[in-house]
Amino acid sequence: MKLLYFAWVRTNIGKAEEEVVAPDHVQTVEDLLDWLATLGPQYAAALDRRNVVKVAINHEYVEHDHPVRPDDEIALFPPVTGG
Amino acid sequence: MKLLYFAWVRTNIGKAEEEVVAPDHVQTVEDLLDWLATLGPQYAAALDRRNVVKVAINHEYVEHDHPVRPDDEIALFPPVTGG
Amino acid sequence: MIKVQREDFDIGAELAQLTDGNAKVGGLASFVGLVRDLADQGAVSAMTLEHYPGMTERRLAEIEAEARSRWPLEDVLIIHRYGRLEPGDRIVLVATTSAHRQAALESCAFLIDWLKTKAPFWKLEEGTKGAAWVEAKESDDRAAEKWKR
Amino acid sequence: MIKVQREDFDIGAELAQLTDGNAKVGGLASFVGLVRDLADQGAVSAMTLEHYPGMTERRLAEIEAEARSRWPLEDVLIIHRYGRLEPGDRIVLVATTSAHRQAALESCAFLIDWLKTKAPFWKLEEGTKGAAWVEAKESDDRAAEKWKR
Repeated sequence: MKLLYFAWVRTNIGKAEEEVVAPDHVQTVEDLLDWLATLGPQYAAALDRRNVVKVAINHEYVEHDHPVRPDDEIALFPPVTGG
Repeated sequence: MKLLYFAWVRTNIGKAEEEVVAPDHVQTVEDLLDWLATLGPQYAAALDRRNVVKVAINHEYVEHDHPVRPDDEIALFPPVTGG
Repeated sequence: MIKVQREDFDIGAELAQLTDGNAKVGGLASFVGLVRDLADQGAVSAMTLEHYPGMTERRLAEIEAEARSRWPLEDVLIIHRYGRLEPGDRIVLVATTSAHRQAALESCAFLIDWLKTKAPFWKLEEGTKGAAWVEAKESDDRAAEKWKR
Repeated sequence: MIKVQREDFDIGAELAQLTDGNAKVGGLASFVGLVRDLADQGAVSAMTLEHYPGMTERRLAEIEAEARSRWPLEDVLIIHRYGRLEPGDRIVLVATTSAHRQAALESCAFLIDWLKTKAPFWKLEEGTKGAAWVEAKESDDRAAEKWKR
Protein backbone atom coordinates (compact mmCIF):
# COMPACT_ATOMS: atom_id res chain seq x y z
CA MET A 1 0.00 0.00 0.00
CA LYS A 2 1.01 3.60 -0.58
CA LEU A 3 1.21 5.76 2.53
CA LEU A 4 1.13 9.58 2.46
CA TYR A 5 1.94 11.79 5.44
CA PHE A 6 1.02 15.44 5.89
CA ALA A 7 1.79 18.29 8.31
CA TRP A 8 3.18 17.11 11.68
CA VAL A 9 2.66 13.46 10.80
CA ARG A 10 5.04 14.07 7.88
CA THR A 11 7.57 16.16 9.80
CA ASN A 12 7.66 13.63 12.66
CA ILE A 13 8.09 10.59 10.43
CA GLY A 14 10.55 12.49 8.28
CA LYS A 15 9.16 11.56 4.88
CA ALA A 16 6.15 12.54 2.76
CA GLU A 17 5.31 9.11 1.39
CA GLU A 18 6.40 5.49 1.16
CA GLU A 19 5.33 2.16 -0.23
CA VAL A 20 4.89 -0.48 2.47
CA VAL A 21 3.91 -4.13 2.52
CA ALA A 22 2.05 -4.60 5.78
CA PRO A 23 1.94 -7.97 7.58
CA ASP A 24 -1.16 -10.08 6.97
CA HIS A 25 -2.67 -9.28 10.37
CA VAL A 26 -3.06 -5.61 9.35
CA GLN A 27 -6.72 -5.58 8.35
CA THR A 28 -7.95 -2.15 9.50
CA VAL A 29 -6.67 1.40 9.85
CA GLU A 30 -6.27 0.73 13.58
CA ASP A 31 -4.07 -2.32 12.82
CA LEU A 32 -2.03 -0.25 10.39
CA LEU A 33 -1.40 2.51 12.94
CA ASP A 34 -0.42 -0.09 15.59
CA TRP A 35 2.04 -1.69 13.20
CA LEU A 36 3.50 1.62 11.97
CA ALA A 37 4.10 2.73 15.56
CA THR A 38 6.51 -0.23 15.96
CA LEU A 39 8.67 0.81 13.01
CA GLY A 40 10.73 3.30 14.98
CA PRO A 41 10.62 6.18 17.47
CA GLN A 42 9.78 8.74 14.78
CA TYR A 43 6.68 6.70 13.83
CA ALA A 44 5.74 6.25 17.48
CA ALA A 45 6.03 10.02 18.00
CA ALA A 46 3.98 10.82 14.90
CA LEU A 47 1.21 8.46 15.98
CA ASP A 48 1.34 9.23 19.69
CA ARG A 49 -1.89 11.28 19.65
CA ARG A 50 -3.63 8.40 17.94
CA ASN A 51 -7.20 9.64 18.26
CA VAL A 52 -6.27 12.93 16.64
CA VAL A 53 -4.78 11.36 13.49
CA LYS A 54 -7.16 11.63 10.52
CA VAL A 55 -7.14 9.03 7.79
CA ALA A 56 -8.15 9.16 4.13
CA ILE A 57 -8.19 6.13 1.87
CA ASN A 58 -8.16 6.90 -1.83
CA HIS A 59 -9.07 10.54 -1.04
CA GLU A 60 -12.09 9.66 1.17
CA TYR A 61 -12.17 10.23 4.91
CA VAL A 62 -12.49 6.95 6.86
CA GLU A 63 -12.77 6.00 10.52
CA HIS A 64 -10.08 3.97 12.29
CA ASP A 65 -12.11 0.76 12.02
CA HIS A 66 -12.16 0.93 8.22
CA PRO A 67 -10.53 -2.00 6.37
CA VAL A 68 -7.28 -1.43 4.47
CA ARG A 69 -6.20 -3.22 1.30
CA PRO A 70 -2.79 -3.70 -0.36
CA ASP A 71 -3.58 -1.41 -3.31
CA ASP A 72 -4.96 1.47 -1.20
CA GLU A 73 -3.52 4.97 -1.10
CA ILE A 74 -3.71 5.79 2.60
CA ALA A 75 -3.04 9.29 3.93
CA LEU A 76 -2.39 10.11 7.60
CA PHE A 77 -2.61 13.68 8.82
CA PRO A 78 -3.68 16.00 11.66
CA PRO A 79 -7.06 17.77 11.72
CA VAL A 80 -7.15 20.21 8.82
CA THR A 81 -6.48 23.93 9.33
CA GLY A 82 -7.09 25.55 5.95
CA GLY A 83 -9.41 28.35 4.99
CA MET B 1 -44.26 72.36 8.73
CA LYS B 2 -42.47 70.93 5.73
CA LEU B 3 -43.96 67.75 4.30
CA LEU B 4 -42.06 65.33 2.04
CA TYR B 5 -43.68 62.50 0.10
CA PHE B 6 -41.96 59.47 -1.40
CA ALA B 7 -42.79 56.55 -3.72
CA TRP B 8 -46.56 55.94 -4.06
CA VAL B 9 -47.41 58.55 -1.45
CA ARG B 10 -45.68 61.05 -3.72
CA THR B 11 -47.18 59.77 -6.99
CA ASN B 12 -50.68 59.69 -5.50
CA ILE B 13 -50.53 63.17 -4.01
CA GLY B 14 -48.83 64.46 -7.14
CA LYS B 15 -46.05 66.42 -5.51
CA ALA B 16 -42.77 65.68 -3.74
CA GLU B 17 -42.99 68.29 -1.00
CA GLU B 18 -44.95 71.22 0.32
CA GLU B 19 -45.04 73.68 3.18
CA VAL B 20 -48.26 73.53 5.19
CA VAL B 21 -49.69 75.31 8.17
CA ALA B 22 -51.80 72.76 9.99
CA PRO B 23 -54.78 73.76 12.15
CA ASP B 24 -54.16 73.99 15.88
CA HIS B 25 -55.90 70.68 16.62
CA VAL B 26 -53.20 68.81 14.68
CA GLN B 27 -51.03 67.65 17.56
CA THR B 28 -49.83 64.19 16.45
CA VAL B 29 -48.91 62.33 13.29
CA GLU B 30 -52.35 60.70 13.41
CA ASP B 31 -54.02 64.12 13.53
CA LEU B 32 -51.87 65.26 10.61
CA LEU B 33 -52.82 62.26 8.46
CA ASP B 34 -56.52 62.78 9.29
CA TRP B 35 -56.31 66.42 8.30
CA LEU B 36 -54.29 65.78 5.09
CA ALA B 37 -56.86 63.17 3.97
CA THR B 38 -59.48 65.97 3.89
CA LEU B 39 -57.44 68.12 1.51
CA GLY B 40 -58.60 66.32 -1.63
CA PRO B 41 -59.16 62.93 -3.26
CA GLN B 42 -55.49 62.52 -4.17
CA TYR B 43 -54.53 62.91 -0.48
CA ALA B 44 -57.30 60.54 0.57
CA ALA B 45 -56.05 57.97 -1.94
CA ALA B 46 -52.41 58.36 -0.83
CA LEU B 47 -53.37 57.87 2.82
CA ASP B 48 -56.00 55.19 2.28
CA ARG B 49 -53.77 52.40 3.58
CA ARG B 50 -53.15 54.42 6.69
CA ASN B 51 -51.47 51.73 8.78
CA VAL B 52 -48.96 51.08 6.02
CA VAL B 53 -47.76 54.68 5.76
CA LYS B 54 -44.40 55.18 7.46
CA VAL B 55 -43.47 58.51 8.99
CA ALA B 56 -40.12 60.17 9.68
CA ILE B 57 -39.76 63.44 11.54
CA ASN B 58 -36.46 65.21 11.02
CA HIS B 59 -35.01 61.99 9.52
CA GLU B 60 -36.05 59.77 12.47
CA TYR B 61 -38.73 57.10 12.23
CA VAL B 62 -41.69 57.83 14.50
CA GLU B 63 -44.98 56.09 15.34
CA HIS B 64 -48.35 57.59 14.46
CA ASP B 65 -48.90 58.82 18.02
CA HIS B 66 -45.77 60.98 17.91
CA PRO B 67 -46.32 64.74 18.38
CA VAL B 68 -45.77 67.10 15.44
CA ARG B 69 -44.49 70.67 15.63
CA PRO B 70 -44.70 73.61 13.21
CA ASP B 71 -40.96 73.57 12.39
CA ASP B 72 -40.74 69.79 11.76
CA GLU B 73 -39.70 68.20 8.48
CA ILE B 74 -42.19 65.35 8.18
CA ALA B 75 -41.82 62.62 5.53
CA LEU B 76 -44.59 60.20 4.56
CA PHE B 77 -43.76 57.07 2.59
CA PRO B 78 -44.51 53.37 2.07
CA PRO B 79 -42.44 50.59 3.67
CA VAL B 80 -38.93 50.76 2.24
CA THR B 81 -37.81 48.42 -0.55
CA GLY B 82 -34.12 49.13 -1.12
CA GLY B 83 -31.14 46.81 -0.98
CA MET C 1 -18.02 54.22 5.36
CA ILE C 2 -21.29 55.15 3.67
CA LYS C 3 -21.69 56.06 0.02
CA VAL C 4 -25.03 56.92 -1.60
CA GLN C 5 -24.46 57.49 -5.28
CA ARG C 6 -25.93 57.37 -8.75
CA GLU C 7 -22.76 55.90 -10.31
CA ASP C 8 -21.78 52.25 -10.49
CA PHE C 9 -18.99 50.97 -8.22
CA ASP C 10 -15.97 48.73 -8.81
CA ILE C 11 -16.31 45.77 -6.42
CA GLY C 12 -12.63 44.82 -6.60
CA ALA C 13 -11.39 48.35 -5.95
CA GLU C 14 -13.86 48.93 -3.11
CA LEU C 15 -13.01 45.66 -1.35
CA ALA C 16 -9.27 46.19 -1.84
CA GLN C 17 -9.53 49.45 0.11
CA LEU C 18 -10.92 47.53 3.09
CA THR C 19 -7.98 45.13 3.33
CA ASP C 20 -4.94 46.81 1.79
CA GLY C 21 -2.43 47.81 4.41
CA ASN C 22 -4.42 46.41 7.34
CA ALA C 23 -2.91 43.04 8.26
CA LYS C 24 -5.23 42.81 11.27
CA VAL C 25 -7.94 41.66 8.85
CA GLY C 26 -8.43 37.89 8.82
CA GLY C 27 -11.77 37.87 7.02
CA LEU C 28 -13.62 40.02 4.50
CA ALA C 29 -17.30 39.30 3.91
CA SER C 30 -19.32 41.07 1.25
CA PHE C 31 -22.72 41.06 -0.37
CA VAL C 32 -23.71 42.64 -3.67
CA GLY C 33 -27.34 43.05 -4.69
CA LEU C 34 -28.11 43.22 -8.41
CA VAL C 35 -31.15 43.96 -10.58
CA ARG C 36 -32.60 40.64 -11.71
CA ASP C 37 -34.11 40.20 -15.13
CA LEU C 38 -37.64 38.93 -14.59
CA ALA C 39 -38.76 39.61 -18.15
CA ASP C 40 -40.15 36.08 -18.46
CA GLN C 41 -42.51 36.89 -15.58
CA GLY C 42 -43.71 40.03 -17.37
CA ALA C 43 -41.78 42.03 -14.84
CA VAL C 44 -38.59 44.01 -14.65
CA SER C 45 -37.06 45.44 -17.74
CA ALA C 46 -35.60 48.22 -15.57
CA MET C 47 -36.18 49.98 -12.25
CA THR C 48 -35.74 53.37 -10.69
CA LEU C 49 -34.53 53.70 -7.12
CA GLU C 50 -35.83 56.70 -5.21
CA HIS C 51 -34.46 57.68 -1.80
CA TYR C 52 -34.67 60.35 0.88
CA PRO C 53 -31.41 62.32 0.70
CA GLY C 54 -30.19 63.22 4.16
CA MET C 55 -32.24 60.61 5.97
CA THR C 56 -30.67 57.82 3.89
CA GLU C 57 -27.15 58.73 4.97
CA ARG C 58 -28.21 59.06 8.61
CA ARG C 59 -29.99 55.72 8.73
CA LEU C 60 -27.10 53.94 6.98
CA ALA C 61 -24.59 55.49 9.39
CA GLU C 62 -26.78 54.26 12.24
CA ILE C 63 -26.82 50.74 10.79
CA GLU C 64 -23.04 50.82 10.44
CA ALA C 65 -22.68 51.97 14.06
CA GLU C 66 -25.01 49.19 15.23
CA ALA C 67 -22.88 46.58 13.41
CA ARG C 68 -19.70 47.97 14.95
CA SER C 69 -21.27 47.82 18.41
CA ARG C 70 -22.24 44.15 17.98
CA TRP C 71 -19.09 42.73 16.35
CA PRO C 72 -15.36 43.51 16.58
CA LEU C 73 -14.97 44.97 13.09
CA GLU C 74 -11.97 46.51 11.41
CA ASP C 75 -14.04 48.26 8.76
CA VAL C 76 -17.54 48.59 7.32
CA LEU C 77 -18.54 49.72 3.83
CA ILE C 78 -22.04 50.36 2.53
CA ILE C 79 -22.59 51.63 -1.02
CA HIS C 80 -26.16 52.09 -2.25
CA ARG C 81 -27.08 53.42 -5.67
CA TYR C 82 -30.16 55.39 -6.71
CA GLY C 83 -31.62 56.38 -10.08
CA ARG C 84 -32.43 54.19 -13.07
CA LEU C 85 -30.93 50.69 -13.14
CA GLU C 86 -31.20 47.88 -15.65
CA PRO C 87 -31.04 44.09 -15.25
CA GLY C 88 -27.56 42.99 -14.27
CA ASP C 89 -26.75 46.39 -12.73
CA ARG C 90 -25.32 46.48 -9.21
CA ILE C 91 -27.62 48.12 -6.62
CA VAL C 92 -25.86 47.75 -3.29
CA LEU C 93 -22.60 46.59 -1.76
CA VAL C 94 -22.11 45.84 1.92
CA ALA C 95 -18.78 44.61 3.21
CA THR C 96 -17.17 44.08 6.59
CA THR C 97 -13.69 43.13 7.73
CA SER C 98 -12.66 41.60 11.02
CA ALA C 99 -9.89 39.57 12.59
CA HIS C 100 -12.41 36.71 12.73
CA ARG C 101 -14.52 35.22 9.98
CA GLN C 102 -17.75 34.74 11.93
CA ALA C 103 -17.78 38.42 12.90
CA ALA C 104 -17.32 39.41 9.25
CA LEU C 105 -19.92 36.95 7.93
CA GLU C 106 -22.58 37.67 10.54
CA SER C 107 -22.21 41.45 10.42
CA CYS C 108 -22.40 41.42 6.61
CA ALA C 109 -25.69 39.49 6.72
CA PHE C 110 -26.94 41.82 9.46
CA LEU C 111 -26.13 44.95 7.43
CA ILE C 112 -28.06 43.89 4.35
CA ASP C 113 -31.01 42.56 6.38
CA TRP C 114 -31.32 45.78 8.38
CA LEU C 115 -30.70 48.03 5.41
CA LYS C 116 -33.56 46.32 3.56
CA THR C 117 -36.09 47.31 6.22
CA LYS C 118 -34.64 50.59 7.54
CA ALA C 119 -32.93 52.58 4.77
CA PRO C 120 -35.38 54.90 2.95
CA PHE C 121 -35.16 53.55 -0.61
CA TRP C 122 -38.07 52.64 -2.88
CA LYS C 123 -38.02 50.68 -6.12
CA LEU C 124 -40.24 51.54 -9.07
CA GLU C 125 -40.21 48.62 -11.51
CA GLU C 126 -40.81 49.12 -15.20
CA GLY C 127 -42.49 46.02 -16.56
CA THR C 128 -44.30 45.08 -19.71
CA LYS C 129 -47.54 46.28 -18.08
CA GLY C 130 -46.19 49.66 -17.00
CA ALA C 131 -44.46 50.91 -13.88
CA ALA C 132 -45.28 49.68 -10.37
CA TRP C 133 -43.88 50.37 -6.90
CA VAL C 134 -42.34 47.24 -5.41
CA GLU C 135 -44.22 45.99 -2.34
CA ALA C 136 -42.24 45.39 0.85
CA LYS C 137 -41.74 41.68 1.54
CA GLU C 138 -42.69 39.95 4.73
CA SER C 139 -39.62 37.75 4.32
CA ASP C 140 -37.48 40.88 4.62
CA ASP C 141 -39.24 41.82 7.85
CA ARG C 142 -38.62 38.35 9.22
CA ALA C 143 -34.95 38.49 8.18
CA ALA C 144 -34.53 41.79 10.05
CA GLU C 145 -36.52 40.49 13.01
CA LYS C 146 -34.00 37.75 13.72
CA TRP C 147 -31.34 40.38 14.55
CA LYS C 148 -33.60 42.13 17.11
CA ARG C 149 -32.26 42.29 20.64
CA MET D 1 -15.87 26.08 -9.84
CA ILE D 2 -12.84 24.97 -7.84
CA LYS D 3 -9.34 26.42 -8.12
CA VAL D 4 -6.40 25.27 -6.00
CA GLN D 5 -3.41 27.40 -6.84
CA ARG D 6 -0.15 28.87 -5.64
CA GLU D 7 -0.79 32.27 -7.28
CA ASP D 8 -2.77 35.16 -5.84
CA PHE D 9 -6.23 35.94 -7.26
CA ASP D 10 -7.98 39.15 -8.29
CA ILE D 11 -11.16 39.42 -6.20
CA GLY D 12 -12.86 41.88 -8.53
CA ALA D 13 -12.16 39.85 -11.67
CA GLU D 14 -13.21 36.58 -10.04
CA LEU D 15 -16.48 37.99 -8.70
CA ALA D 16 -17.24 39.74 -11.99
CA GLN D 17 -17.15 36.37 -13.75
CA LEU D 18 -19.91 35.11 -11.45
CA THR D 19 -22.33 37.88 -12.32
CA ASP D 20 -21.45 39.21 -15.77
CA GLY D 21 -24.00 38.18 -18.34
CA ASN D 22 -26.23 36.33 -15.87
CA ALA D 23 -29.14 38.62 -15.02
CA LYS D 24 -30.80 35.84 -13.00
CA VAL D 25 -28.40 36.75 -10.19
CA GLY D 26 -30.01 38.92 -7.50
CA GLY D 27 -27.31 38.44 -4.86
CA LEU D 28 -23.60 37.72 -4.73
CA ALA D 29 -22.08 36.78 -1.36
CA SER D 30 -18.38 36.31 -0.87
CA PHE D 31 -15.81 35.68 1.82
CA VAL D 32 -12.06 36.21 1.60
CA GLY D 33 -9.69 34.84 4.24
CA LEU D 34 -6.37 36.61 4.70
CA VAL D 35 -3.15 36.02 6.64
CA ARG D 36 -3.31 38.10 9.78
CA ASP D 37 -0.21 39.73 11.25
CA LEU D 38 0.07 38.53 14.82
CA ALA D 39 3.64 39.75 15.26
CA ASP D 40 2.72 41.48 18.51
CA GLN D 41 1.71 38.09 19.93
CA GLY D 42 5.07 36.60 18.92
CA ALA D 43 3.28 34.73 16.19
CA VAL D 44 2.88 34.89 12.46
CA SER D 45 5.47 36.60 10.37
CA ALA D 46 4.52 34.21 7.53
CA MET D 47 2.94 30.82 6.95
CA THR D 48 3.15 27.92 4.56
CA LEU D 49 0.01 26.11 3.44
CA GLU D 50 0.42 22.43 2.66
CA HIS D 51 -2.33 20.41 1.02
CA TYR D 52 -3.09 16.96 -0.41
CA PRO D 53 -3.25 17.37 -4.19
CA GLY D 54 -6.02 15.28 -5.67
CA MET D 55 -7.95 14.88 -2.44
CA THR D 56 -8.21 18.66 -2.02
CA GLU D 57 -9.96 19.12 -5.36
CA ARG D 58 -12.29 16.18 -4.68
CA ARG D 59 -13.32 17.39 -1.24
CA LEU D 60 -13.86 20.95 -2.46
CA ALA D 61 -15.98 19.70 -5.37
CA GLU D 62 -18.01 17.70 -2.84
CA ILE D 63 -18.51 20.79 -0.68
CA GLU D 64 -19.64 22.76 -3.76
CA ALA D 65 -22.09 20.00 -4.69
CA GLU D 66 -23.47 19.94 -1.14
CA ALA D 67 -24.06 23.71 -1.25
CA ARG D 68 -25.82 23.43 -4.61
CA SER D 69 -28.07 20.67 -3.24
CA ARG D 70 -29.10 22.79 -0.25
CA TRP D 71 -29.66 26.19 -1.89
CA PRO D 72 -30.87 27.34 -5.32
CA LEU D 73 -27.55 28.72 -6.55
CA GLU D 74 -26.61 30.19 -9.89
CA ASP D 75 -22.89 29.69 -9.36
CA VAL D 76 -20.26 28.69 -6.79
CA LEU D 77 -16.59 29.62 -6.72
CA ILE D 78 -13.93 28.34 -4.34
CA ILE D 79 -10.30 29.43 -4.72
CA HIS D 80 -7.76 28.20 -2.18
CA ARG D 81 -4.06 28.96 -2.30
CA TYR D 82 -1.15 26.89 -1.04
CA GLY D 83 2.55 27.61 -0.54
CA ARG D 84 4.19 30.41 1.42
CA LEU D 85 2.03 33.39 2.34
CA GLU D 86 2.77 36.58 4.24
CA PRO D 87 0.59 38.82 6.44
CA GLY D 88 -2.03 40.58 4.34
CA ASP D 89 -1.93 37.89 1.64
CA ARG D 90 -5.22 36.36 0.49
CA ILE D 91 -5.63 32.66 1.34
CA VAL D 92 -9.10 31.71 0.21
CA LEU D 93 -12.12 33.08 -1.66
CA VAL D 94 -15.57 31.54 -1.55
CA ALA D 95 -18.44 33.13 -3.44
CA THR D 96 -21.98 32.18 -4.35
CA THR D 97 -24.65 33.74 -6.52
CA SER D 98 -28.39 33.21 -6.38
CA ALA D 99 -31.64 34.86 -7.33
CA HIS D 100 -32.18 35.39 -3.58
CA ARG D 101 -29.91 37.00 -1.03
CA GLN D 102 -30.48 34.58 1.86
CA ALA D 103 -29.47 31.64 -0.35
CA ALA D 104 -26.27 33.45 -1.36
CA LEU D 105 -25.42 34.58 2.18
CA GLU D 106 -26.14 31.26 3.88
CA SER D 107 -24.39 29.11 1.29
CA CYS D 108 -21.31 31.35 1.41
CA ALA D 109 -21.07 30.94 5.20
CA PHE D 110 -21.68 27.20 4.81
CA LEU D 111 -18.87 26.83 2.24
CA ILE D 112 -16.20 28.46 4.38
CA ASP D 113 -17.34 26.66 7.56
CA TRP D 114 -17.27 23.25 5.87
CA LEU D 115 -14.08 23.93 3.97
CA LYS D 116 -12.34 24.77 7.27
CA THR D 117 -13.03 21.32 8.70
CA LYS D 118 -13.06 19.14 5.57
CA ALA D 119 -10.55 20.37 2.97
CA PRO D 120 -7.08 18.85 3.49
CA PHE D 121 -4.99 21.96 4.09
CA TRP D 122 -2.54 22.53 6.94
CA LYS D 123 -0.91 25.76 8.06
CA LEU D 124 2.68 25.95 9.26
CA GLU D 125 3.21 29.29 10.99
CA GLU D 126 6.61 30.94 11.14
CA GLY D 127 6.84 32.91 14.34
CA THR D 128 9.55 34.57 16.34
CA LYS D 129 10.07 31.27 18.20
CA GLY D 130 10.31 29.12 15.07
CA ALA D 131 7.79 27.26 12.96
CA ALA D 132 4.72 25.52 14.40
CA TRP D 133 1.77 23.66 12.89
CA VAL D 134 -1.50 25.45 13.58
CA GLU D 135 -3.82 23.51 15.85
CA ALA D 136 -7.38 22.88 14.70
CA LYS D 137 -9.88 25.06 16.55
CA GLU D 138 -12.90 23.78 18.42
CA SER D 139 -14.76 26.90 17.30
CA ASP D 140 -14.32 25.74 13.69
CA ASP D 141 -15.78 22.33 14.56
CA ARG D 142 -18.76 24.01 16.18
CA ALA D 143 -19.23 26.29 13.17
CA ALA D 144 -19.31 23.26 10.85
CA GLU D 145 -21.54 21.34 13.26
CA LYS D 146 -24.37 23.86 12.93
CA TRP D 147 -24.76 22.93 9.23
CA LYS D 148 -25.13 19.21 9.99
CA ARG D 149 -28.35 17.61 8.90
